[in-house]
Amino acid sequence: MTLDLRYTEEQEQLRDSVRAMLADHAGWARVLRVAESPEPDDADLWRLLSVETGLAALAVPEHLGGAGATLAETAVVLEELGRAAAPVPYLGTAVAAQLLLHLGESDLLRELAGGGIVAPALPFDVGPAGRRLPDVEVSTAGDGSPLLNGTISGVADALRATVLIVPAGGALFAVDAEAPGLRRTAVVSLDETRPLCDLAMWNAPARLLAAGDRATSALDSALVAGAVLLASEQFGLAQWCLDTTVEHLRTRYQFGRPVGSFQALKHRLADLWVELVQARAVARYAVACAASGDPDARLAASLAQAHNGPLAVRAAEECVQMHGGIGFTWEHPAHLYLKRAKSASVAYGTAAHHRAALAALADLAPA
Amino acid sequence: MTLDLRYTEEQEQLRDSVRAMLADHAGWARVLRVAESPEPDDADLWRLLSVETGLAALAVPEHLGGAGATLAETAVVLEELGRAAAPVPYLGTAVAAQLLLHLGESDLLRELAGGGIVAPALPFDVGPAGRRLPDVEVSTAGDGSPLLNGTISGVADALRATVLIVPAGGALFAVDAEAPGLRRTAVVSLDETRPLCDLAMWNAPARLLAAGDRATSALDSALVAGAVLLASEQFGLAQWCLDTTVEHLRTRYQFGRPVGSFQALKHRLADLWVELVQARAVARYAVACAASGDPDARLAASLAQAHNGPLAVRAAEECVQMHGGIGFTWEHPAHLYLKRAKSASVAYGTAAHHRAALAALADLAPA
Amino acid sequence: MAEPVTAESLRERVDGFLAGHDPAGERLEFLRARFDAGLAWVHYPVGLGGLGAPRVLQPVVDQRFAAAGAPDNSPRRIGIGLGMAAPTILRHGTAEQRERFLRPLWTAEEVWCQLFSEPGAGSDLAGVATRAVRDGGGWLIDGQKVWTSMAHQARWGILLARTDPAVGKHAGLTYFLCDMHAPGVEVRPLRQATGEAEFNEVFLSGVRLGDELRLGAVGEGWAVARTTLMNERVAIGGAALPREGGMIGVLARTWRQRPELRSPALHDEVLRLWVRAEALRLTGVRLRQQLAAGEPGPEGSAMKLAFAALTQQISGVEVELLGAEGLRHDHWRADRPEELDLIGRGPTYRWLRAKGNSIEGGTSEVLRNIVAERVLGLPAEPRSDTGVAWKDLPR
Amino acid sequence: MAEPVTAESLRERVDGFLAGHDPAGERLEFLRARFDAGLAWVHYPVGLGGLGAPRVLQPVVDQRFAAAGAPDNSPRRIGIGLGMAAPTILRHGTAEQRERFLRPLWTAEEVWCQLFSEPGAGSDLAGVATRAVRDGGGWLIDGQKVWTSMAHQARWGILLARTDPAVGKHAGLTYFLCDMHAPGVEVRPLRQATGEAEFNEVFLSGVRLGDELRLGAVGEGWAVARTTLMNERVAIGGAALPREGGMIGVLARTWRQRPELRSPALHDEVLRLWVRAEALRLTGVRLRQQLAAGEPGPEGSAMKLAFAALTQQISGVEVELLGAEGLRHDHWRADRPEELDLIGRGPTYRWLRAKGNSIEGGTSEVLRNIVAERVLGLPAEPRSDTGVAWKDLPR
Repeated sequence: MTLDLRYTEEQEQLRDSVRAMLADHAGWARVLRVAESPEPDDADLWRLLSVETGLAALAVPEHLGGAGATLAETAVVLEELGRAAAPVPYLGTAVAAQLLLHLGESDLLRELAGGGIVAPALPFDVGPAGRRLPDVEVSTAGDGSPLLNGTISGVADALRATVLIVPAGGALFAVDAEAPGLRRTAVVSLDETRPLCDLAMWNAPARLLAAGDRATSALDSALVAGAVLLASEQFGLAQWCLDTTVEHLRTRYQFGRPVGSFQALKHRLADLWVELVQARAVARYAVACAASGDPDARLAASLAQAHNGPLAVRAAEECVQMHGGIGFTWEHPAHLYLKRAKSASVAYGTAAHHRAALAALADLAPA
Repeated sequence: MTLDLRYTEEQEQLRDSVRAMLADHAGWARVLRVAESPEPDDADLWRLLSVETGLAALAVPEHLGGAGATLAETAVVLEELGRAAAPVPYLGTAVAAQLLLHLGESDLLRELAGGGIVAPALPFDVGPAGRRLPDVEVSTAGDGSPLLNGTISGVADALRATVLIVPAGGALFAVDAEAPGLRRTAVVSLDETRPLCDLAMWNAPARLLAAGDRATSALDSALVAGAVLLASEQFGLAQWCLDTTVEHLRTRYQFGRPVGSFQALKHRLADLWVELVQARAVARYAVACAASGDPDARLAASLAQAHNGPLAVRAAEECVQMHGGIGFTWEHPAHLYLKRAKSASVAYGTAAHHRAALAALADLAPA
Repeated sequence: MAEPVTAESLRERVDGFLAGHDPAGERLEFLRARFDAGLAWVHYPVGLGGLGAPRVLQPVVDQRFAAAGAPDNSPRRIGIGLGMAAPTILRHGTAEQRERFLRPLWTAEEVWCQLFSEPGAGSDLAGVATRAVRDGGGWLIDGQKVWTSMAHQARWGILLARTDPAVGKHAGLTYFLCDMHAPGVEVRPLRQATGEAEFNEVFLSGVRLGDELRLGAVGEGWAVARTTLMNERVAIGGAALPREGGMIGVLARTWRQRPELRSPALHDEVLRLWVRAEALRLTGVRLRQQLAAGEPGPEGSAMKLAFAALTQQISGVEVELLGAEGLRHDHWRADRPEELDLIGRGPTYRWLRAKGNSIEGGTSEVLRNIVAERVLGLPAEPRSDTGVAWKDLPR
Repeated sequence: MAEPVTAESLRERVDGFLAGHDPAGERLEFLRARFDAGLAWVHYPVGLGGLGAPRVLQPVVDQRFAAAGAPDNSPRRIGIGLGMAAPTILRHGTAEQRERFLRPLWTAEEVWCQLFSEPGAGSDLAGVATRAVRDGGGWLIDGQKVWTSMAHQARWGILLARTDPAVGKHAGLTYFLCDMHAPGVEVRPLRQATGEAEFNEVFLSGVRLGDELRLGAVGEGWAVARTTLMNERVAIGGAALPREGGMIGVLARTWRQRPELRSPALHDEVLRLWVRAEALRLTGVRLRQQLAAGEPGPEGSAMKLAFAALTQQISGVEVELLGAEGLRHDHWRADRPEELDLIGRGPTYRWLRAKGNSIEGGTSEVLRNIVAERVLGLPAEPRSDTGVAWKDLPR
C-alpha cells in the first residue's frame, strides 16, 4: 500500500475556492428554485463551472483546453458539489470525460472543455456492478453510417447535453443531441437537483466511437470512474448533513437547553461521524486507485459504493429527523439532500449490487 | 385470526409459582456453580421440576402421570426458565414429549412423567429450518432387532437422559442411555447452563418407534415445537436482561446522577423494550398455533425464531455493555445469559435458516 | 338506566332505532338522531351521545349500524375532534361547553383542529409562546402555530396559550377553544418534503375569544393538554390488518411480480422486513385483544415507534429494489390530502412520507423518553427548565 | 546537539552504536546502553533516552535495530509504562523522578500498571474514592482499584487518589507512583466472562508512600491524569494490517473453506462485514499517513469505536455460520494472558472477548460523548456534579 489517501495542498486550495464559489452561486434557496423550475439544471452555475473556471474539464489535458488534472481533483470538486446538492450535470460530464480520454477522442474532449455537455446515455443504475445495459439496435443508413433504434430510461445529466454517448450492439456511438429521431423526455424525478430523462431513438444518426474490446474497456473504465466519483459526492453530501445538523442542534433550544446537549442525539451523531471518517478513507482510496490505474480500482469502486451510498442516505435521514418538523418542510434544504442521497444510492449500481460484485472480487462465493 | 395471544389467568398463576420456586432454587450464584461444575445440570432442581411438581410433564396427559396441560403452559414455564438461565434439561424433554405424544408412546411418556429424562438425539442446530440430520445407519441384530451405528454431534439436554430418541434411516428409534455401544461425550460448551454432548453409537441396540411418514410427521412436529418453545425461553431470557439492566441503571451513580438518567442509554433500552413487546406477541402466536394445530404453525415457528433468536442475543449484549466492567466479570450473571442467548440463537435453526424457510412459506422466492 | 348495558341490549336498541329512522334518509338528520339516542359513543354520558356503557361495547353498535347501511360520521376526517377535542371537553368542560360542542363534533358538522405545536415549541410543547392576555371579559390571542392538520377546514381549534410568562413554563398555560372563523385567524398551507401541504401554519393576530371558550381554569392548561395528549397516543394504532395488509404487502407483491428486479442481498432484506412487519402486526392483534378485554397496556407506544421505523425501511428497500425505475416520482403538486395514505401513491412518495411518521404525533425521540421513564421506570434527566420563569428560559 | 536530527543522521548513530554493542550480547546491558545513547525514544530529551528529535523519526531507529537482530524491550508487555506512565512522568515529574523511573521503565526492568478505575468509578474516573491521607512526611493510601492489567507483574503503578473529599471531585485528587511491593498492596486476579483473568483487583490497605512518590502538586491529580488518558487514546490504534489481516480474515477463510456452512442470508452479512472491515482498515491507513506527516486528527477515536462494534459483529456471525459446531468452546481455565489476542483461540472466545472491546480503555458510551463534544462541538449535558463537594455527591 503506497497510495496516498490524504488530500494534497493543491486539492485543499481547490476545495476552498469551489466551496466559496458555491456559497455565492449555489445557496440552497437557489437550488430549491432550480429544482422547482422546469429547467433541468442551473445553466448559470454550469457556465461558471465550465466556461468560466474550467472546473468541468479538470481531467481533460491542457492541449485540449482542459486543466490537465486528474480524477483525484475532480473528486474534490464533487465533494463540494455534493455539499451543495448543486444542480449541474457535472458527474455525467466527468464520467464522459473519462470515457473519451480512454478512447483519445480529442474533438469531443475539446467540446467538453469548451463548456459542452457530453452525457453517457446510461440508465442511472447501471454501473460496474448493477443492472445490464438496455438493448439499442444498430442499423445502417444508405450511406453506410450507423443509425440507432431503442430506448434508454432514467438517464441523468442528459437533458441539456449537446452530445450523448450511447452504448449499442456492443459498441459505443456519439449521437448529436439535436439529431433527428432522438427524443428526450424529462422524468418527474425523486431528485430534482439531478433529474432523469428517457431517451428514445428512431433511426437516430450516430458516429461510431469504438467497438469490441476497446468499447468494452472504455465503458468499464467510465463506469468505475462513475462509481468512484459518486462516492466522493456522497461523502460531501453526508458531511453537509452532519455539519448542518450539528449547527442546528447547537442553536435550537428545547426544555431550556440546546437540543444538541441531549445525549441520545449526541451519540447518534458521534456514530455518524465514525462512519464519515471511514467514508472519506474509502472514497480517497477509490480515487487514488482509479487515478493511478491500480489493479485494485474495481474492488475499490465497489467498496466505496457499498459503503458510501447507504451512508449518505443515513446521514440525510438523520438530518431530517434531528431537525424535527422543520426538516420535513419544503422550505428547509434537508429534503433536497435526502432525495439526492437516495437517488445517488441507486446510481452506478446499488450497494447490494456492489456487495455482490465484491463477492467475486474478494473471492467470497455465494452459498 | 381468532387465536388468543394473551395469557390466561391460570397461566399467570403458573408463572408466579414457577418464578417463586426458581427464585428459591435457581439463584444465579447457584446457576454459576452448576455451570462451573462437571455436572451437566442441576439434578436437585430437575427433581423439583419433574418428580416433585410435575412441571416437566405439563403436556403429558393425566392418565399417563402428566398434568394434562398444553404447549401453551409449557411455554410459560420456559419463559421463567429463560429468566433464570436454569440449568435443567427441560426444553429437550418438552420436545421429546411432543414427539412421543404424536406417536402415542405411552410407556415413554409415563417414564418422562415419572422424572425420567428423554432427549431427542439431534444436533442442537437442527430445526424445522436449518441443517440436515446426521446419517445414522440401521442394521439388524441376530434376533432381528435394530442396531444403530453413527455419531451425532452437539446434542443438548442428553447427558443425563435415560432414553434417547434417535432419528436414523428415515425412522425413529428409542435407545436406552445405558445401552452397550452408546457413548456420550461431554462437550466444553459456550453455554454451560445447557451443555452439549456428542453421541457415538456402535451397534447400539434400539427399539423402533416409527418409520416412514409417521416418523417424519412426528419429527416435524417435534422440531416445530422446539422452535416454538425456545422462542418463549428466549423472550424470558431477554426480559431478564432488560429488567436487570434497568435495575442496575436505576441504582448505579456516575457523574453525580443515576446512570439510568443518561438519555442515550434510555433510548437504547426503550428500543429494546419495543422489540420485547413484539417478541412476546410472536412467541404467543407461535405457541397458540402449535397448541391448536393451526396450519400456520410452521410459519409462526420460523417467524418466532427469526425474531426472538437475535433479540435475545441483543438483549444480553446490551445487558453486558450497560453494566460496564462489572457485566464482563465472571462473578456477575450477565455472561451466563449472554452465552445462553447465543447458544439458543443457533438452536433449532438459526435466524438465517428460518428466514430462508419463510421465503418458501410466505411465497417470497429467492433471486 | 338502572339495568346494565350489554351487547345484547345494545343490539336491541340499535334495531329499535333503525326501525324508526331510515338509514337511507337524510344523513345529518340520521346522525343527530343517533347521537340523541345515546348510540353515538356509548361510553359517553347519557344526554351527550352515550349511555354510560363500557367502551369495549362500541364496536357492537358500529357494526350493527354499518350492517344496516347507515351513514357514518366520516370518522377519519374528524379524527382530531373525536380523538382529542371530545375527551378533553368531556373531562374538563363546563356543562354548557359539553352541550354546545360535542353534538356537532360527533356529527361532523364542525371539524376540529389542534393548535399546540409552534415553531419554537415542538418536542417541548409546554414551551409554547402564543400569548393570551385578558381583554375585558375575554382574551386576546397572539402567536403562531404550526403542523396544524385540517386547520383550513376546521370550525374550532383546541388551543394552548401562555397566560403568565413570569411563572414556570407548565404553570403559565391556559387551554382555549379557538373559533377558527374569528377575525385575526389566518391559515396558510405548510408544504412538506413530499410537495404536499397536509398541514398548515396558523397565525393568530389579535384574535378575541370570549371567556366561555376557556377550557379549564387559568393556569391549568398543561393538565388539560395532558388529557388531550394521552388520548392522542391511545388513538394512534390503526385498524387491524390482515397479513401483508400494510406497506410490506406492496413490497412483497413487487418482489413476487418482478423477478427480474431480485437480487440475493435484497432477498434477505425483504425477509427481515417481512418478519418485522408480521411481528408488529401480531403485536397489534395482541394489543387489541388486551384492550377489548379491558386490559390496556403501554404497547401502543411500542407500536408507534416500530411502525415509524418499519415504514421508513420498507419504502427505502422498495426504491432500492426498483433501481432507476424507483427514482421516478408521480408529481410534486402541492396537494392538500386529508388522510395519511402510505399506499395510494408510488414508492418515492411512500419513502418520503414515511419520514414524517417518526416526527408527527410526538417524535420518536420524545416517545423513547416517555417509554424509558413511564414504562421502564428509568430516572428522568436533570431538568434545566424547572423552577425558572418561562420568560427567563434560554430559547 | 545543535545540528538537527534527521533520518540519515539517526541511521548513522544507530550504526555507530551497533559497532560498539553486540546485539547478540547480554539483553539488559544492550538495552541500557541504547537508552543511554539516546536511541530509546528519540523524541524524549537528551539524558532521558532520547535526542529531542521529531517523534515521526522513531520508526527509523526501531527498524534499524530490528534489522540488526537487536533485542527489543518487549513493548507490548510494558505497554502501560511506555504509553501512559512515561509521558506523564516526563511532563509532570521532578528531575529526580524522571531520572529514577524512565530508564528501568523503558528497558522493561520495571513493569508498570495503572491504578485508576474503581468499582464505583468507571466511566466517571474523577469520582475515585481511594483515599490518600498525610502521614508524617508521606501518605497513607486506602482503597480498592479494579481492571488493573499487569498488576500481578508490576513493580510500580500510576495511582489516582483523593486527598480532599470536601472539594469538587476534580479538585480533590492527587497523583502518585505506587510501590506495588509496599506492604498493604494486595493483588487478586479478576476473572472475566471469557473465564480468563487478564485483569486484577488491587486492594490498598494502609499503604505508605513517601512524598517523593507524589507526581504533580497536591490537588492537581486530575490534570496529571488527563495527560495519561490522552496518551492512552493515542496509543490505541494498533499496527497496520494487510487486507483481511484482522478478524475478518478468519471469517472469510471459514466462508471459503467450508462451503457446506454457507447460506444466502449469511453471504450478504459476510459481505457487509467485509466492507466495513476494509473501510476501517483503510481509515487506519489514512490515519497513519496523517500521523506520519505530523497531522494528527481525531480519527483514532473513530477507529476504536468502529473496531469494537466490528469485532463483536464479525465474531457473532462466525459463531452463527458454524452452527452447533460454533458452540464448542476450547476451555474455561482461568488463564492469565498478558496480551489481547482475538485470533489465537476459537470463535466463541473471540465473540466473548470482543465484548470487552467496547468497555475497556473507555467505554464506547464515554467515547461517543467525547467525540460529540470535542470533535463535533456539541454542547455538554447539564452537569449534576460540579460545584458540589465530592463527599456530598450521590453514589
